[in-house]
Amino acid sequence: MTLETTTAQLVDDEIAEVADERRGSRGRTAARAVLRTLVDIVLVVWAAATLTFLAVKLIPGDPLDKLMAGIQDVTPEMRAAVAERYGLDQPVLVQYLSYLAGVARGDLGVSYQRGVPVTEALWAELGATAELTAWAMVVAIVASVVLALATSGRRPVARLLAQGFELIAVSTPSFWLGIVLMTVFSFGLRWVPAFGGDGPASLVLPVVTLAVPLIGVLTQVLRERMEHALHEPFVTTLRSRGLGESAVRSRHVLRHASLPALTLSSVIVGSLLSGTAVIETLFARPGIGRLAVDALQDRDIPLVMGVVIFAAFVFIVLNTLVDLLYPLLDPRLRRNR
Amino acid sequence: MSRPLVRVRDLSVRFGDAPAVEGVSFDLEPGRCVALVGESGSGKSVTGRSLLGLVGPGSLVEADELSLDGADLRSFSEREWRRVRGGDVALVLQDALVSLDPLVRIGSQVTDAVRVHSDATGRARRARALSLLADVGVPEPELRAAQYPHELSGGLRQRALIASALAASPRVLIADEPTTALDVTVQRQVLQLLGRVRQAGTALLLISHDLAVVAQLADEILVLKDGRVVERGAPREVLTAPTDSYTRRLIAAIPSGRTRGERLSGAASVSLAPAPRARPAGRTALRAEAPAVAAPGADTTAAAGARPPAPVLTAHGLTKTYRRPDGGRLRAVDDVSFALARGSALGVVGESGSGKSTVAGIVLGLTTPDAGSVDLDGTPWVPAPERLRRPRRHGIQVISQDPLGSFDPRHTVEAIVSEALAQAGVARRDRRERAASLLEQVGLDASLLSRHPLTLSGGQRQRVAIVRALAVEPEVLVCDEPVSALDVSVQAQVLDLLADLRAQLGISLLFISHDLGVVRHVADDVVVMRSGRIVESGPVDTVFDDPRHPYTRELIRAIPTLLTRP
Amino acid sequence: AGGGASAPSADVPADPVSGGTLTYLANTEPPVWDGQRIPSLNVNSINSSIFDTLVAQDADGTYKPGLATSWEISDDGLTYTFDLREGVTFHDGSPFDAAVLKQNIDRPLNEPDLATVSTGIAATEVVDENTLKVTLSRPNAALIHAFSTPHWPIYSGVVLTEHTPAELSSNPLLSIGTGPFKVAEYTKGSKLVLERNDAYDWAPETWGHTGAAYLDEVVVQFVPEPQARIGALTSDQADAVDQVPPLNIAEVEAAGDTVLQQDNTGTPYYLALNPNIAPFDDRDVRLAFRSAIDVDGLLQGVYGGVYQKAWSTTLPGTPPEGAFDESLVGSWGYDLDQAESLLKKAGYTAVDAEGYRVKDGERLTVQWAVDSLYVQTDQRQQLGEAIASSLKKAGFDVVRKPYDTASFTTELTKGEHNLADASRGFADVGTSVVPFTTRAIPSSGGGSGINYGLVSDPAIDAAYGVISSSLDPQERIDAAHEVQHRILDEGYAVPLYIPQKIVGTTSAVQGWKFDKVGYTDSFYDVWLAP
Amino acid sequence: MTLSLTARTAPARRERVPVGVVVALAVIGVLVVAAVAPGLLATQDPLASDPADAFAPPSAEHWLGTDQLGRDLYSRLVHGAWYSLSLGVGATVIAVAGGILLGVIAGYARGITDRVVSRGLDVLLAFPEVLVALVAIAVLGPGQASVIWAVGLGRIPGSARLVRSQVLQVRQSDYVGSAVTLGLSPLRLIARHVVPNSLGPVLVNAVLGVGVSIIFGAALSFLGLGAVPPTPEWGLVLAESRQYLSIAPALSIWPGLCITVTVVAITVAGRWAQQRYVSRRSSL
Ligand SMILES: Nc1ncnc2c1ncn2[C@@H]1O[C@H](COP(=O)(O)OP(=O)(O)OP(=O)(O)O)[C@@H](O)[C@H]1O
Ligand SMILES: Nc1ncnc2c1ncn2[C@@H]1O[C@H](COP(=O)(O)OP(=O)(O)OP(=O)(O)O)[C@@H](O)[C@H]1O
Ligand SMILES: [Mg+2]
Ligand SMILES: [Mg+2]
Repeated sequence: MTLETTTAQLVDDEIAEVADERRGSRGRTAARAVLRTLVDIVLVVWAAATLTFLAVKLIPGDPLDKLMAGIQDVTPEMRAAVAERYGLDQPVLVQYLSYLAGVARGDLGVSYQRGVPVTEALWAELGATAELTAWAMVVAIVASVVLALATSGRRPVARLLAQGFELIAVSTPSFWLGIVLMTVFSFGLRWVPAFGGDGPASLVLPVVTLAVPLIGVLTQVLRERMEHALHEPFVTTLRSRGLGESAVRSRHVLRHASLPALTLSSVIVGSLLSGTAVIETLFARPGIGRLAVDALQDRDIPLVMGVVIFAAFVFIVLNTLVDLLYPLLDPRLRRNR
Repeated sequence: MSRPLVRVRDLSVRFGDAPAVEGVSFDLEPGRCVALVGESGSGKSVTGRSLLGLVGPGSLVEADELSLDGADLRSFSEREWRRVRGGDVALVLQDALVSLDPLVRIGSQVTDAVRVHSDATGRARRARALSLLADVGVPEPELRAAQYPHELSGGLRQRALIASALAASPRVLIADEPTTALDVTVQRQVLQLLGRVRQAGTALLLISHDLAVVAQLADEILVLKDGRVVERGAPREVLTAPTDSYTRRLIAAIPSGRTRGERLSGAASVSLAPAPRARPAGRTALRAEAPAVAAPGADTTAAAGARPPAPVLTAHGLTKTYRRPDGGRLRAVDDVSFALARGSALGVVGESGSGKSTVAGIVLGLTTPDAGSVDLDGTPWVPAPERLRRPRRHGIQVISQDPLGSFDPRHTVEAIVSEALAQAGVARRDRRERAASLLEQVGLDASLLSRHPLTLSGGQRQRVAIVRALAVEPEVLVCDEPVSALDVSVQAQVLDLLADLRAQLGISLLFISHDLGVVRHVADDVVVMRSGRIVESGPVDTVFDDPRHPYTRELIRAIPTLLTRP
Repeated sequence: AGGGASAPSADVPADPVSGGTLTYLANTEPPVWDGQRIPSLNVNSINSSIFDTLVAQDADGTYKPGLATSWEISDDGLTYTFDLREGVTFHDGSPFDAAVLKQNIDRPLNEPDLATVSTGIAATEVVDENTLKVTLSRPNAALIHAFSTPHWPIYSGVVLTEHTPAELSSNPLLSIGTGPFKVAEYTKGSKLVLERNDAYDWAPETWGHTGAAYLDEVVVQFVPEPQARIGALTSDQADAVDQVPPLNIAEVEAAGDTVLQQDNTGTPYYLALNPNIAPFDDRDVRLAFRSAIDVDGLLQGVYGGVYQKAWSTTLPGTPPEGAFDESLVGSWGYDLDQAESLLKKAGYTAVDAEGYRVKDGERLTVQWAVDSLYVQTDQRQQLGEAIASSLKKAGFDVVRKPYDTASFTTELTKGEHNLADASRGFADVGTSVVPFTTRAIPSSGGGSGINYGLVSDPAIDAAYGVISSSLDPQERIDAAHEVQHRILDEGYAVPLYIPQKIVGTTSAVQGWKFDKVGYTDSFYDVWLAP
Repeated sequence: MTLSLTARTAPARRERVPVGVVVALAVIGVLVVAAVAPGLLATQDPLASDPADAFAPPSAEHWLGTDQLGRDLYSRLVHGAWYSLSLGVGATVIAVAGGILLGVIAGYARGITDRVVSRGLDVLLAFPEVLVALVAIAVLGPGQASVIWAVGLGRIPGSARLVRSQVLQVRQSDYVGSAVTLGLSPLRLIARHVVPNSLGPVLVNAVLGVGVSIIFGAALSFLGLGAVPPTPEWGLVLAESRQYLSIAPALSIWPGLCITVTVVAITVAGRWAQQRYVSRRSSL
C-alpha cells in the first residue's frame, strides 16, 4: 500500500543521498561503521518507542476497559488488581521509563489481548509475513527485470502495452485486485486454492496480488533508469566495440538500473513487512500487518508499540543491508583499497 | 597500395531537417593521421562516428562513397556493422571520463572487443589486457586491470580507453577529442601514445577543437565549420598560411604570450563608463582614489598611472584541509599567500586539483579557511562574521567557468541583472534602464533582457555573468576558468572584454586558469600552484621565460606549440 | 427451531459413516482460546469439540449429566455438590477427577481478569476423588447453565500446573480437554486442525451417538471475507462455511449446497435508547421513534426477508422454556401517524426546511454511536443506514457516529449518545435482562458496560434480582416477562431481528448441530456421506 | 545541450500534447466538475435509500442501477468524486506543506539542526504508513478530515526527504553561491532561490501522490477505518460492494473503475508534467 509513494524521482534523490552518505562514511573503519549502525538502531528504536507511546496515550479509550471486556460484574477492586498487574496504575512517566527499560532488555511487554509476550506474538506472525513478502519480492523482481529488459527504449508497441499494465497495476486498490483474482482463478477456474496454509499453491494468489503493484513500480523505475543508462557515453563505447544489444543491456545497463531498484526494493520490503494487513485479511493469512491492525483496534498498547519498534528495527536493518550491498554493485561506493 | 583503407566521398549527415555534415571527403591510410578541427557543433564527432554506423537515432547518412577496405559501408546490416566495430575500426569516445562502464573492472573492459571478435579464453584475454595496458604506457598494469574507472586519474582513464580501442588490433582508430579535460602534462603523454599507434601502422582519425594539439600529429588537417570543410591541407600550410578567413580568425584568437596587449577578437574595445548616478559616498571616494590604472610593466592599452598605495586584496597563509573520501586528510590549500595590486591581474595556474578553485572560494568568502586571512581594501575580510561581510560583498565578485550554472534556472536575463542592481541599491524603476545600458556596454543587445540564459550562446552568457558582477561595481573580479568552456573565437571576445574592464574601470582580476597561454595573455603576475602550495610566483614574463621550479618548467615544456616551425 | 440438525436427503445413506476430513471456514479466529477469559461464542464453536462440560444442556433447555453424573443444590442455593464421572481421561492421558475440577473452578479466584470471575464462587472443596463441593457467596441461578457452556473449559491438570494463563489463551495446542477431538495442529491467523480422540467414550446423552466421533479430522480455517467463504464452498474447497450472508443463501443453494439456519437465543439485535438525555428523556419520543421504524420492510429490503422481526428483548427459545413472553407478538409496530402524534405531544410541533421535526428551535436529532467493527458483521451497517435514512420520514435526524471498539466503550461511558445497537447471545434468560440493569451501566470505575442505553430502572433491577438468584424456574420466567413488558412500555429498546447462524455445507455433510445459543456446536455427531 | 537549445529558441514549434495526456486531462476535468458541482452531473440524491428497490439493474432512472440499499449508484459515484479527490488533494497538500517545512529546515540549516531533523525523518519513515494512519484516525476520530490527516501525515516524511535532497542540491549550486557573493540575506536567498528551485520535483511528485493517497484511502476503507458510511467515497463504496460480488458484480466494477481511471489519469498527467519538467531541467 505504501510503496507507490516512491516514484522514480524520489528514488533518484535517494540514490544520490545514499551515495553521498556512503562517500562520506567510506573512510571510517569497520568498527566505527558498526558502532554508527548500532547507535542509529538505538536512536531510531528509542524515538519510535517514544513517539508511539505518546501517540497511543493520545488515543481515546482506556485499555482497562478492553482488558475487562466480558466480565459482567467488575468491581473497582478487580479493576485495580488488573491495572496493577499491567502496571497501568503507575504514573505515565513511570510507565514510559519502565517500558524503555524493558525494550533495552529486549522485553517488549505482554500483549493485553493475547496474554503472551509481545516478542513471542511478533515472532509467531513473522514467518508468514516474511514468506509472503519474500515471494512477492522475488516474483516482482524477476517479472520487472524481464519486462524492463524487453521493453526499455525499443519495441514501441510492447513498451506501450507494458506501460499501460504498469499504470493500471499501481492504480488498482490491492484488495479489489485480490477479490477479482480470487473469484476468477480460485472459485471460477479452480486453478489454485484461495487459502489454506498448505503447500505453495495457496501462496500463489496472495503473492500475485501483492506482487502486481510492485511489478508496476519496479518496472517503471528499472526502465526509466535503463533508458537513462542507455544514453550514457559508455554505452556508445560498448557498441563501438561490437557488442550486441542484448549483451549491452543484460551485462551492463541492467546493473546500472539495479541500484535505484535496490533502494526502492528495500523501502518496499520495509513497508510490506508491516503493511500487508489488507492482503492478509483477504486471504486469511496470519501476519504482522493484520496483527498491527487488530492490536490497534484492541488498544493492545504493548503490541502496537512492539509492531512499531519492530518496523523501525527492520527499516534500519534493511537500510544498513542495502548500504552494505551498494558497494558490491557499485564499486564507486567502495572503501578505498 | 593504390586504394586507401577508408574512403569518404561527399559525406553528408542530417538529423531530421537539420544538416550536421555536408560534403565531407577524405581518405585514411595506414600509418597516417587525418585531423578534423573546428568549433563546437561543427560536425567533427558526427563525421567520425559515421565510419562506425553509430551516428545516432534519427540520423540520415548519405555519401557518394563510404568504404572500408573496398567494402561498401553504406549497405551494411547491423550484424556486419558489429563485425567492423571494434574489430576493424575502433573509436575513442569524446568524453573519456565517462566512456568506461563505471561498474566494470578496467581489465575486463579493455578486452571487450577481444571477447566479441575472437574466442580467446579468459586467461588469454587477461594476458592481452595486461599487455595492452603496458603498451599504452599504463604503469603497474596488473594493479590497474583490477581497478575500476573511478580509481584511475583522467590520464590513465584516457589511456585505458585507447587500450580498449586497440584491443582487437583495429586498422583504423578514431580518436575524438582525446586530450580535452586533461592537464597539459598528461595531454603530452597521450599525444605521444597516439603518435606511437600511428607509427605502428594504424590509420588515425584525430578529432579536436584545439589546433595546437592537432598540429603535433596530423598529416592532413580538415577545418570544419557548420558541417562543411572550409580548409584542408598539411598542418604547416593550414597554420602558417591559412586561406580561409575562418581559419585565420581561429588561429589569431589563440591567446599566448605573443598576443599580450593585442585584441584577440578583432573587435573594437567597448566603452565601459559607469552610468552617472548617485553612489554611496564611501565608494565614490574609493573610486576617486583609484583611477583607471593597470599594474606597471603591463603593456596593456591602458595608460600607466601612479602606483596605488596598497594592494586591493591580500591573502596570508591560507590553509584549507578537506576530509578525503578514504578518511585521510587532504590539504587542498596549504599556506598560500599573495597580493593583488589594484587594477592589475594576478594569474593562478596549476594542474587540476591543485587548489585553485578552493583559493577562489576562500577569497570570495564562500569557503572558510582553516587558517590564514584575507584583507580586502586593507580591512579584514576573511575570516569575518557573514553579517558584517554582507554589506561589503559587492566589492568582490565572481565569474565562473559555467555561467549557466551560476544563474537561477528560472530567471530571465533581466531578473538576473535586476537582482544584482537591487543589491546595489538601484531603485526598482531605474533597474531596467540601467540593466539595458550595462548590457550595451558589454556589447550585448538590450533585447536580450527578456531572454532566458538558456537561449544565449556561451559567449553571451559569460557576458551576462560579467554584467551581473559589474552591476554592483566591484573592485575585484575573481575569474575561475572563465573561458575554458568556450570556443577560441568566443574566448577571444570574453578575454578582450575583461581587458577592457581593467583598463576602463580599474577592476582588479584574480584570474584562474589551467591554460598557460591564456594566463600569459591576461595576467601581470602569476602564481603557480601544485598540491595546494605555491611553488613559484612572480611577474608573468619572468616566470614563463625563466621558470625556476622544475614543476613550472614541466608545465611550460608541455604546452603544445601551435606551429611546427623548425 | 432449536438444536436442529439437517435432515438427511433422500439419496444419502441414513446411517452415519466414520472417517473423512471436514474443512470448515470460520469467519473469525478467536483472539483468545481460553473460554474462561473471553465470552466469545465463536470460541465455543471450536472448544465444544475439544472440551466436555460439567453438565449438558438439552434441546428443551434442561440440564443433563455431562462430566458430572449428578449434582445437588442446597436450599439456600449457595452450595453445589457434583458427583463426577469415572474413567474419563484427558487427551494427555491424565485422569479427570475432583482435584482437577477444583483446579479449573478455582481459576477465577486467582485471575481477576477472567470473564468468569463474577459467578459468585467463593470456595471449592474436594470431598472425595469423585465429589466436589462448590460454595457460592450469593445465589446464582445461571451457574448450572454457565457450567454447561465451553466458557468453563475443563483443562487437564497438567496443563494448568505447567502453563501460565497467558499461554492457555494464545496457544490452542494447550487446549487439552476430555472432548471428542484433540488439537493436532495450529497456524496462527490461518487454521486449526482437530483430530479425533479415539479414546472418547463418555458422550452425554444429549448427543446423537456414543463412542468416538465420526470424523477423522476437522480443519478449521479462519476466513473473514464472506465472499471468499462462499466461493470456497461453491468451488468445493470447503465442506462447511460459517455465516453465509442472508442474501447469498439462494446462490449457495443454487450451487447444490445446503444452508442450515438456526435462530439464536439471548437478546435480539436491538437498538438501545438512552433515556437520560434529550430527546429520549421523554417516553413519548422513545415510543414515537419505535413506531417510526418499519422493521419488517427494512428487514425485507436488507436481508431479503431471511431474518425475522423480534418482538421482545428476550428471544424465543431462550431457556428456561417460556421465558419469552409470547403475548408480546404483534403488540407494537410501524405506525407513522402514531409517531407523528406522539412527537406533537412531546412538543415537536414544527418541521424545519429540511423536513426534520423541531422543538423550541432544537432539531430532533439522534446521535447513534456505532462500533465500527461490530457493525461489519451481518450487514448491520446497511441496516443501520437504512434505518437512519428511513427515519427522516418521521422527522428524525439520525446521525450515525462510528467509533472503533475501544473508543466506543469510552464514548458510551460519557453518556452523550442517544442510541446504540447491540445483541447478546446466551442460552439463559438472565443474559437478555442484564443489558437493562443498573449494574451493567458502563462506567469508568467498573462494570462491564453492556447496558448501552444506560437504563436505570428499579423495576428492572428488582426483577433481575429474582432472575439471577431464584432457583425456581417459574419465578424467573415471571420476572423475565415483567422486564420484557417494562422495556417495551417504556420504549427503552427497539428489538429489531432474531439473529441467525447461517451455515452452508456441501450436501455430503450430515449431522450438523447447533448449541442452545444457536452457534455451531461440537463436530461430534457430524459425518460425511461418501 | 545544443539540441534542446535549438528547440527552446524556436518557440514556433509547439510541443504536441500526447493523446493519452489529453484524455487524462479531460478525465480530470470531468472529475473536478463532479467534485465541485456534483449537482450538475448527478441525477438523484446519493443518500436517498429504498431497500425495496435494491440491486436494480441499469435503467433510465438509475443509469448504473442501484446499490444494496436501493440508492442510485451513478449519483453516488458522482458525489463520491469530491471525497476521493479531496482526500487525494488534501492529503497531498498536508504531505507537501509538512515536507517543505521540515525539508527546508533540514536541508538549509547545516550541522546539528540537519542531523536532528534528518534523524527524526528517518524515525518517521520507519513508521509503517498504515500504523501512522491508524493512530491518526484513532486519535482524531472517524471522518473525512481524519482520513485526510491520517494519509497526509503518513506521507510527510517521504516528502520531506525529497525536499531536503533537492534543497541540498540547490544550495550547492553555483547560482546560490553567486547570490551569496551579491550579499543576499539568508531569508531572501531561501525565498528567492532555494525554495522555488527545490519545488519542481516535489510538486510533480505531489501530483502523483494524489493517486497514491486515493488508493491508500480506499485501503483504509477496506479495513473499516476510512470514510464513514453512508458517505459515497469510492473506496468505501467498493469495500461495501465486495459483499455482494456474486449477486451484483456491477456494484464493484463501477467504483473500482472510478478509482483506477482517476489514479491512472492523475498519474499520466503527473508523469507528463514530470517529463516536461525534467526535459526543461536537463536542457538548462
Ligand atoms: N543524435 C543527434 N541528434 C540530433 N542532432 C545531433 C545529434 N548528434 C549531433 N547532432 C548535431 O550535429 C551537429 C554536429 O555535432 P557534433 O557532435 O559532430 O559536433 P562536434 O564538432 O563534435 O562538436 P564538439 O566539439 O562540441 O564535440 C550539432 O549541431 C549537433 O547538435
Ligand atoms: N568540498 C570539498 N570536499 C572535499 N574535497 C574538496 C572539496 N572541494 C575541493 N576538494 C578537493 O580539494 C582539492 C583542490 O580542489 P580545487 O577545486 O581547488 O582544485 P582546482 O585547482 O580548482 O582544480 P580544477 O582545475 O580541476 O578545477 C581537490 O583534490 C578537490 O578534490
Ligand atoms: Mg564532438
Ligand atoms: Mg577549479
